[in-house]
Amino acid sequence: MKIDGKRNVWHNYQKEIADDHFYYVRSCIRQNFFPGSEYFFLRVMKEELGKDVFDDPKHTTCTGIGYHSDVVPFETIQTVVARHFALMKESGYKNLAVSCVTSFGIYSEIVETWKEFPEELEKIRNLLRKATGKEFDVPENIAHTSDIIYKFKGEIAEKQQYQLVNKITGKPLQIVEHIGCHYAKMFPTKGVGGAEFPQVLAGMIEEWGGEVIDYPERRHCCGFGFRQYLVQANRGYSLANSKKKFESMAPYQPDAIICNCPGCTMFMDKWQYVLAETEGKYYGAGKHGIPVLTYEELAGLVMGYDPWDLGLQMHQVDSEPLLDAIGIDYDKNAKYDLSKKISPKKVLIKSELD
Amino acid sequence: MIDFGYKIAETRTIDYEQFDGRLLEFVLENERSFVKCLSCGGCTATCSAGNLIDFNIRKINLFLRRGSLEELSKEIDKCMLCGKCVLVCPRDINIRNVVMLIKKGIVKFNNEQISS
Amino acid sequence: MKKTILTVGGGLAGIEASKTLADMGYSVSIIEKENDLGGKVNQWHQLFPDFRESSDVQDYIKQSTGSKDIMVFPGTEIASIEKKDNGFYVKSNKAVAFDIDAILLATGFEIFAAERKEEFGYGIYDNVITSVDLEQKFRKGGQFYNAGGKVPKRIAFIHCVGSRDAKTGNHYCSKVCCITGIKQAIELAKLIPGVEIFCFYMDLRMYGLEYEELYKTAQEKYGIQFIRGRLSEASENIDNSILIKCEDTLSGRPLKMNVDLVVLLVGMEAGEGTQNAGTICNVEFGSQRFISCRDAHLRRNLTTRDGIFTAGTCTGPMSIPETLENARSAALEIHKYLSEK
Amino acid sequence: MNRYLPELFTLPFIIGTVYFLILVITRFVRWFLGLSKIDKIRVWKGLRTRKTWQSVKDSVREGLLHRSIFKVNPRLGYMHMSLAFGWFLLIVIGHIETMWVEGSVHFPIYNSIFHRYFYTEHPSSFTGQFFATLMDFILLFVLSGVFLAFLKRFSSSVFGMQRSTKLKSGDRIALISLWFIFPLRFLAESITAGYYHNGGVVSQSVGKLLASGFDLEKFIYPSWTAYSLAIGFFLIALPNSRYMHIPAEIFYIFLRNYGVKLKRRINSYTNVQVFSCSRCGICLDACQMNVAGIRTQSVYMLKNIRNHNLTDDVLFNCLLCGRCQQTCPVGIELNDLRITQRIESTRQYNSSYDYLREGKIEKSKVIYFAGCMTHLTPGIKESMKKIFHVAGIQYWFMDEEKAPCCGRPLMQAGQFDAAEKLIHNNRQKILGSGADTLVVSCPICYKVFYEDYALPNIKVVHHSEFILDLIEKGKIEAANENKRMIYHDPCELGRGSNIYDQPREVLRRYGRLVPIAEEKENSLCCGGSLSNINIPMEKRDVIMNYALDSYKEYDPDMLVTSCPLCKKTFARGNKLEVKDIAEVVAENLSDVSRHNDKKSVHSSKAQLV
Repeated sequence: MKIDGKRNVWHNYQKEIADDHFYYVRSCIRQNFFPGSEYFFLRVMKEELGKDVFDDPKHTTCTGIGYHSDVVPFETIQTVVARHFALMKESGYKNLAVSCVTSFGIYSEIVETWKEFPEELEKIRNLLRKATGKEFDVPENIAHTSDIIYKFKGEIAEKQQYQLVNKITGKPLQIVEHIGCHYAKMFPTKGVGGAEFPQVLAGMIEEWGGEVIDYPERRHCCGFGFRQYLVQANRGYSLANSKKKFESMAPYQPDAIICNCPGCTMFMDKWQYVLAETEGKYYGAGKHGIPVLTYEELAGLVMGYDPWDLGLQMHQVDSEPLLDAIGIDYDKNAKYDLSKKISPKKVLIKSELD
Repeated sequence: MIDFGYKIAETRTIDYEQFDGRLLEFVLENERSFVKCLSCGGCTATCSAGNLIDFNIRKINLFLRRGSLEELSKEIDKCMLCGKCVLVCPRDINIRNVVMLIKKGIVKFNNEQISS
Repeated sequence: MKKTILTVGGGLAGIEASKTLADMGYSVSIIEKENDLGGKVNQWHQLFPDFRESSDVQDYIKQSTGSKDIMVFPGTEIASIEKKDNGFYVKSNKAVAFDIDAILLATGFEIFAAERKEEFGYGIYDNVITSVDLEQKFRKGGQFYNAGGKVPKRIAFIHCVGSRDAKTGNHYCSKVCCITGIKQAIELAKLIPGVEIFCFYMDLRMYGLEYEELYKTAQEKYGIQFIRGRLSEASENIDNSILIKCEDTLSGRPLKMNVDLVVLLVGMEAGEGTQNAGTICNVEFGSQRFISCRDAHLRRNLTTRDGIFTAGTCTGPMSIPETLENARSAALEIHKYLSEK
Repeated sequence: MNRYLPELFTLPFIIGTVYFLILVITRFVRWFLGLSKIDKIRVWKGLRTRKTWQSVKDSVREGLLHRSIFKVNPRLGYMHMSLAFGWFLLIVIGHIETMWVEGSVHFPIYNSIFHRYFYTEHPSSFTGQFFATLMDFILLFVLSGVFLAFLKRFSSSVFGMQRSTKLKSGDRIALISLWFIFPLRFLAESITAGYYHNGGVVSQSVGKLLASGFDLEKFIYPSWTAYSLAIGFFLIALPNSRYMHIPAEIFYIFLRNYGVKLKRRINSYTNVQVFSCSRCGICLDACQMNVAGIRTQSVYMLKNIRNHNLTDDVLFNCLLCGRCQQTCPVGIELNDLRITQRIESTRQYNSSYDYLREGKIEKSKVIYFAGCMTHLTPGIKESMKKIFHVAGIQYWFMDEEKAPCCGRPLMQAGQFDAAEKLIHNNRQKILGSGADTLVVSCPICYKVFYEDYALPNIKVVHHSEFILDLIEKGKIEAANENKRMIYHDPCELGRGSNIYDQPREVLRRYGRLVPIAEEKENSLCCGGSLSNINIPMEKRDVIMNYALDSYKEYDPDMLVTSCPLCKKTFARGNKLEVKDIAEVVAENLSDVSRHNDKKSVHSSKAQLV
């Protein structure tokens, strides 16, 4: 592997990411399955980086899952998206921060469609006007939340409490990154680092001391595939895709899988359990799986947030082996303690101790 | 083991690393001309069996080269050995011998499997 | 007084045309942006379809430039051009200018930059190389190793890299890559006994005499295998070998295979040199960025501007013999033009 | 010395003879027992008929006189005859002489074999002199054969043969001892004659010559011992050598005359035939594959069968053109033997034609079956259509669109069971049509239709026969173009089906038929034969070019054949204009039929059932 070659590619795919004043749209899957990620993103953006992020209670799902499952027509989803843009206009924001790769794909696809087919844009303006009486502008900047974390990865590194380094061996952790199909495969120029050798997660991992594993099936889909998962009869296809990836990455003995897309996080995580239960196959050391984290959870860990505050107990695959490898100080018994209050950052505790 | 109501899908991908090349090797050792196949399909177009049913020498070549022995043995049985293919082949491949060798190879490797 | 011609580009076409013109009694100046004459042929090892040493052609070219009627200006490019009397006044990037009667553009081609096919991983994976790199490896000689210091057991050739590909903007066929691939595959098979070689192709275009025979020899004698399918993506395995994926289009199924070396058969592009020289000369270009012929059948060496001619691959992909023939025909066209003037 | 006790030196001979008799008789018995029940009954019933007498006659003619070899190669025939018949005479006349001397028939056999050793008095009577001299000359006759055999071994070109067969060790012992038997006998008799002043004219004069240089008494016993040893070795080696062909051939002649038939499996009758091969090598020269450098001829195949090392490469690399069978002096059924071996070799191969459907059947008196190959030579097909049309014959073109293969190519490859499935399908259709005539354009199909299809009341005709019939009945008119034509006999039609004259009869009406050496039974194979599974195309080309070059020497205007495969094969050679007989006929037909009034209509439209 020639890392310079990769850097050359990355160099060609750097996108413009807004600096401040984000209109934040939530992810259906993330807020349900990995709520800690959302909590972390908002907290870090606002409290640690001092950015203006507006979490608008009025916005809805983008209906991307329905769209990709052929139950929501294109006009409908365009109008839903147009409504979000209208809400954004109403609240005075021009930069969109999308927290889901599916949504990010949807927003990108629709904005590109409007560029290529202005008549479609006019049609949607009319539809939205008829339905809600609202007007909208196309956002000036659309960034995925990982783009934003990528942009501020240096600032995060400045506040870093833990390096992505194996505490015992002193070697960088070996981390698999998975960016999700809809992040850059549709529009390579819309992703940091492009579609073939994406940088968005790799950049974070390297910045925080880890090493990225470039395994053969790196590009492959996690297997969600919407219809493939949602129709039970098709679920075997979904599972087979994830398995293909696990088989391919297993020889590299990864310490963790970091995902860009909430859906991918879920499937990379939960299919490991299903594979263990149906085929008796474990891809991590011992009878463990490979811990699967979102990039926000990873950022939270390196910044010293409590793993259970980040919601790692919500994951199917135990994250403890990763926590131990990094050497994070955590309370084993607090994992499922519902009475536990969100703790302040470890760094604060540390400074108190000092 | 838990039954979740679905099973993992088998891959359609030809994994060349899993390739069982014994039969291919056997056929090519005894009828080298088969390496010259261009997949032009002339044989299939003229084939007496191919005009009655889906039977295809080109496909047989592929089954052989991708190690799909089960499909191959089903397929090869359809040949009537009439020899028209040999007359139209632009690369002068001795196709009838290929067919006979595949049949022979299947018997040979099946017998070996049984005895081992 | 002898009439003078300026040849832009000192590759095969430029030199052959200049030599022919000098033999006919003209005085020729060759400007070449590189320091050495000969162009791309200097990089080749053996030539298809007969495995003749490329040095034969290089020697032939060296002899050609010995004429006293040919002046060579290495490291020189054209900077501007003005119409002057019946001819042209051409300034170069150096302190030399030319007062000439006709211009011959022989600016040649550039090799497709394989990095542009990102998914093939050229420049990133150690064991993905181009056909040009392979020629250089052949020229170095010695035992053949891949980047991991291993004698390759299985090698894949990928046809049509940067040719016939809308994704790279090159819709045309580069003509010579198919036969080059087969030539190189045979060379490798000779060099590494027992190596398994696969050529992944879309169409095999064996357009020249003896080419089809060489293709057959590759199959029959060297056991080189051909899979109809275009490489979709290449990835690196933990042991540095390359996992390639394509569709085996004839069986209609995806296929994956680990290989120790991938050779990308890179095509020809109208390079920057052709773009610059052509733009300065104000000639027309075709949709594929090569210089347009005035008449694609009857006047292949004439550009859309009087007095400016072309020779060789600046008008489209050509093999070495075709380039030489095209250059000689350019010389005749120039002769005809200058005699009628 | 009791002359009824054997002398010690005769022991090798006695042991050899006994061993030989036991082995050969055992083998005969086992062969007989190995026959099928029906065949055994055939032999049993035949015993007391003229067939036995015929067999004796044939045995003398072939086993002793080697008439068939004589016909093909007189020098080779003489060699075989002098050895076999000469030796036979030595035994018979020697015995008569001993009977005469003894005046009795009761004496041990070795007395006559070693006659000169036991009866040392000078033959005074004229009869004695006569016997001695006669025996001398017979011995010389045999010796001339030995001499020739010796020459042949070292240079087969003496016999005008291209090559001789190769030997294995059992053969070598037998051959060497055979070479020695007669020279040693001559030496022993000469020494004895020299010492006792007896013997015939020749042995006595040689004996006298020897007596002048040596003390002959010392050599008498050793020389007779050597002679006895040579016979003993020969007889012991014989059953395990090629010379087993002598008894085997005689056994084969009897079985053949009694009507025993080859089955589709290896049994004792195939063994009898295999062992009957004398390895004379005549089949080697008959085989066209020589020109392509292929060494898989019948004699090698038979040797491989005997040695149990027959490979598929040898077995399947044969055109089954039948040229070897035509010339085999022993009359071994070489083609059928090879097919039997192919059946055994492919017995485990699978085949499945479940996809065959009954398909369309049309009612018609005449069926035309073009054959697979004919579809690649549309000229033949179109010519036949035109001939049918002009002759006003309604017919059903059975395989016009699609039909299974006739099955013969599978049979040639040994897969009879597979072929049976195709035959069944086609047969149903033929019978269903209610036809009385089946016209076939491809000789390969033709042979299987009449041999294996069991089509009662249906006349199977090759199109050349059919055309001749039409001409003779005046349904079509011939037009002589006066061109020089060579007719190429397709193997399956000529040697395979004995149709030599009908096509020639037809062609004589269209041009001048050039007589050639390579015609009828001696016709060449085009090289395209489907029976050869192994042969590479470039070797087929060598054979095809060899045939074409032979024909070109006669400088014909065109080469006419009556087989689509021959036509297609020769066309590839591109050296002569090649036409099928149907094309020659159709080209000379005017489309306006004399039978216009009858309105000939293609039955597929008119009589669809």
